[in-house]
Amino acid sequence: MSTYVGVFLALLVGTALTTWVAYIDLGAFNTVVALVIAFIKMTLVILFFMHVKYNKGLTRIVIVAAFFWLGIMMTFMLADELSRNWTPTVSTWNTILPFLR
Amino acid sequence: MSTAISPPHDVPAETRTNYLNASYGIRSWLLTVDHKRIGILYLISITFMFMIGGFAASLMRIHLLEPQGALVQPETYNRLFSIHGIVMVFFFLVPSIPATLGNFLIPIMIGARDVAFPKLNLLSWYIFITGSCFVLFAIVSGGVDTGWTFYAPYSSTFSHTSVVAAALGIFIAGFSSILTGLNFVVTIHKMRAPGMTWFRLPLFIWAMYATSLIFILGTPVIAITLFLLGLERILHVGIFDPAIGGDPLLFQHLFWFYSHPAVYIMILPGMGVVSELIAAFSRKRIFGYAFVAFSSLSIAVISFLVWGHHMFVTGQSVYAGLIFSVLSFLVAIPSAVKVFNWTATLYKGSISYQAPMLYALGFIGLFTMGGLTGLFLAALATDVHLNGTYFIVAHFHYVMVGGAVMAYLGGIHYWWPKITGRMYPDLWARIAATIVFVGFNLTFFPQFVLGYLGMPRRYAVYPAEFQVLNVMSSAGASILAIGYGIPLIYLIWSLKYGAPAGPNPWGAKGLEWTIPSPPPTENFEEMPIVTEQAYNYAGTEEEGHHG
Amino acid sequence: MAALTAIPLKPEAASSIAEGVDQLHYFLTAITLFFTVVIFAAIFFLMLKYRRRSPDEVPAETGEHLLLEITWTVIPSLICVVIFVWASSLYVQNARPPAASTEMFVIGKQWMWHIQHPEGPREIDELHVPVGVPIKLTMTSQDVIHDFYIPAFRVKKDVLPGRYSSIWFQATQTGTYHLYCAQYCGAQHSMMIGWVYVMTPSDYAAWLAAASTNESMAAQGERLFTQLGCSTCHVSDGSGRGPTLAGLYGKQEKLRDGSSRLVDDSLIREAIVNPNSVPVGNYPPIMPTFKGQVDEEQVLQLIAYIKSLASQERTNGK
Amino acid sequence: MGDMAAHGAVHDAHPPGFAHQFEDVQQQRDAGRLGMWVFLATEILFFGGMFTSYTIYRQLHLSAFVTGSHLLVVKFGAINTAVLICSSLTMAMAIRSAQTAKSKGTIIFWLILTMALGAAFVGLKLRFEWYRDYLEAIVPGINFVPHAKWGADAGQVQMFMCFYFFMTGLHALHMVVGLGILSVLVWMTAKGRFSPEYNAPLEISGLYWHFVDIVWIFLFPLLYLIGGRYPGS
Repeated sequence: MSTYVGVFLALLVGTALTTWVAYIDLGAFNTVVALVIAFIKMTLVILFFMHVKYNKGLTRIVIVAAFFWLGIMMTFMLADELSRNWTPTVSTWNTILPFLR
Repeated sequence: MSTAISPPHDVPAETRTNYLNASYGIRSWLLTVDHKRIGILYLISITFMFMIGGFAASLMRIHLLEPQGALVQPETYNRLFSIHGIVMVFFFLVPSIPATLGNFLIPIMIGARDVAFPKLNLLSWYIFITGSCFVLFAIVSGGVDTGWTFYAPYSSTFSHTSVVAAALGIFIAGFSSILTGLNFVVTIHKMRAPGMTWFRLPLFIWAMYATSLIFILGTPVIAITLFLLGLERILHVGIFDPAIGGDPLLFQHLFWFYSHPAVYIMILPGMGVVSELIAAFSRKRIFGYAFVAFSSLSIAVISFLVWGHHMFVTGQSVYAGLIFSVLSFLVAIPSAVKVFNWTATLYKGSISYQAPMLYALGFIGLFTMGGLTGLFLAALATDVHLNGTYFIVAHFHYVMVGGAVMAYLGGIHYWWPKITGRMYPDLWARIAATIVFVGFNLTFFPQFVLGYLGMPRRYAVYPAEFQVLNVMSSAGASILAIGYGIPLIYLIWSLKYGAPAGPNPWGAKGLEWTIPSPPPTENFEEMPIVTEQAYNYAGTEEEGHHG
Repeated sequence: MAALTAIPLKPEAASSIAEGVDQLHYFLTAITLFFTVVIFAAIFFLMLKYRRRSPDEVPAETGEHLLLEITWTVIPSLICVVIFVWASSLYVQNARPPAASTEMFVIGKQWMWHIQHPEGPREIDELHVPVGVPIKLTMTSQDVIHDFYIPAFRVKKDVLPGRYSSIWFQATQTGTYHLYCAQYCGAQHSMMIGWVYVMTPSDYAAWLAAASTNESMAAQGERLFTQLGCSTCHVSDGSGRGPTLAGLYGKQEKLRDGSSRLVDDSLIREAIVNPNSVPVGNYPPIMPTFKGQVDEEQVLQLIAYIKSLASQERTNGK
Repeated sequence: MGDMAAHGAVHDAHPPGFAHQFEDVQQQRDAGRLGMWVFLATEILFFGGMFTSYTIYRQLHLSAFVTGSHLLVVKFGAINTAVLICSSLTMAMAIRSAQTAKSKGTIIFWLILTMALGAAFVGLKLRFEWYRDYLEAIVPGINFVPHAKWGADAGQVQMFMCFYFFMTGLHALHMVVGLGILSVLVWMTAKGRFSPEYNAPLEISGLYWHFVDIVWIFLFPLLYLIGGRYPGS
């Protein structure tokens, strides 16, 4: 009971905090801070409201797998999008794999 | 021990209560929650879809007899190959083995009375039927001409055909896959009989588990992708349109994030079936059981890391291309391990050449070729030349048809006595298997050459120098069609006239062969307790396995 | 038999990279044949040798063999490494055109290839190139995704709407070769084909002279530049509201966020259709988009014009 | 019922809600819980496809996405976040009440409260956000008039709004489904289906509800707060 209320209050504080921070100029870190807070809030909900703190391994494997796959999707797609305009010069290629001439 | 089992209680198979005669009437089928009946429902549905896809393929091959096109207008030809692809991929190959044999066999093989969520299982079938109806509607309401790949912006902005209905059909059918995969994962985790440890599971179960993982983790992505595509088409605004800064390559990324693993949805169950067949017809435990089991899982995982090899010539980053290329080679390794282990299983076995085994051996050969020609496409320099040509078409038909469909037919033949309680004429089955093998190679081998020569795929008309090879391919297709027609006839014939099969006509191991054919509704009269490894043909008699 | 000899088995090889790609192709074919033959032979041999001789026969277990498993995991892995390195090095070597390439421009539209030479001549579904000269094609599409494919040169690249992609090749033999669209693009996809004519340099020069009935791309671009009013801001002495374009092409240019980007065709195209995405220097973001006012062909002409200014001296105010 | 008779003798004391294919209640409960978690894994990938596309385009068109983001009202997003967090608490309380043998009335109270908060979320979204967006003509495909000051960014601002409506729309759809599930739970509770031994439907529906909450926890900063809200951002 008290755990639930504690988590609940933490979530509300997180919401207030994330909104407040948005009005402060942190440059690129605004997004980072917002996402870190969101991540913490998610972890709280999963651990306590969704009882994962008290569940066995299998549940955790499912959760980790889902986020791992989401990570695969994001990483590889971003990898393409961000490096798409790089054209390899022969010299960079030489430094990566020198034996390729 | 296995060969000598007589039906329990000496009741003739005709009169014993089983899942087929437990109740009658159309309602008892449409409202069934029995995994075996649901498997049959899927079998009928996907056979129907296979005929539609096959009909489209036949028309295409007739059309391509002449360079200028023998049969239809290019617009119609485009609809034919789109329908062929959409129906065959999403409505035949993806559900083929999982939804029919998987549904029928998973609970029995692991010693359970049913899947974990029987009602959800029935719901999956209804969702599948709903999705099929949308696609059938798309076919009759003007067809769809985007190819099964739905590349934006052609599909989102330029095509004038029923793209939304087709995409919606696939979107809906995707949820059928998701729920089926969910059901299988939970069933395999939670419903195994006492003593059925992970390493006593038949390899078919391992393969179905790996397949289910792809269902669960891949299908939602194609669902959201087609959802976005549909919205973009309906609202004329969206996120793939380059006119407002959208990236059509993002659509391809999202599409292949599912659709490359989907290739393994099609082939992994086939690998599982072949493992069962090889073991049963050489009466040996599969050589390197653990390696074959884990190769299924590693294929499932790595399959998610290689999708970019479909995009080497699209303008994807060169660096991303290099990463996707090396990972694509990685997925070849577990496939190779499987092939070697299957072949090694034959060594010092007791091999019989009944029809299912012919299909299994055909699978190994054709899958080997399909897999090895994949190396040409994982390799960047050769892919540039071969991408988008008939080489691709030949390659994936070797894997999908030579692999998945051969395994599906082999599995259907192997478990047909269990499913129906009847034997089919084995001679006809062997003839059909041989015809399929010959017809298949004649159809698709020339396409490798066509591709290397540079003939692009999805061409309604083509330069005259390619005609000879195209005629060969079409000739092979007609043989292949005969090969697929024969089993349909004798299997239906066997329902009425086939000899009663008995519980274990092949002398095979596995829980499914310990129960009567057809199985009773509850599968097992007493909960089985498993005390031995899978395929324990040579092992000592450990009783308690069946009652 | 006559029919059989008529079956072609090998595509023409007419570019500088074709031979290298073919060698890899043959290597892969050899690997495929080798393993296919080994597997088929093993299956047939084992099928015959260990056929079931009596219905009750139960063979002995052969057991596991870790060394064997490791062997047939490692050997295919090594083969794959060899293929990967070989294929990737070819690919990367072919990815960047030689500096001295002759440029030509391709616009794909449903369902034709529109090709423009910098000297002015335009072609539809035909491409005339000189033999022995590296040619770089800068390509874009007006509608859907197309794919520019010349099998005899072993080159292929998707032609995308909204951006430039490029390929290059150096023809090694004069002749006439197929040109295909290899990415499905709608009803007449299979008719979006054409011919590549590889000519001797002197023939090419003659063809070019005969075909040059209109002005060069750069001249057309200059006319557009004035017509669209670009020259009111982009004045050549650097005093205008926008950066001067003289001597700009091919340089690294500082963007407002401090990063710098190479001024190439793609960047200029972006600056024309979506100026806010490339805020150059300290200029105010007042440039309107010219999307819809210029088509892809005109964008290419503008680029050709700006490129022609590259050799001029830089006199930039800011 | 005929099929249940076959093994009914072995397991004769089944609690209500027990399905025949299971061996015991614990197996059924584990299966249900695993099933829901697996379903949520698919949901993560389902929303994930959209989040990935969003991340990529945000990278490509940052300035336009910030402009678009500033069209949204932080106040309503923040209030709705709080509303959803409250509903997560009440959902957790409903489950806890069932597990600790509280009265039917208590369980129903918490469930109804959860529904009320969920409905409030959807209501706020409809009335104060989407309807307002419609009046302001920033709904792509239906009523969208680009502001002159967006200039060349107009297309990408529209793209941001597409993401906004697709993502919040899909989320709201999940909320509505959740409200339907909650109604069924209220009905089942009223029928006395749940007990400290058997409350799996409550528990796994709770997982779903919390998941929908988590999606919003990410949607709020990503859509409303990207690039900050400070002057000059």
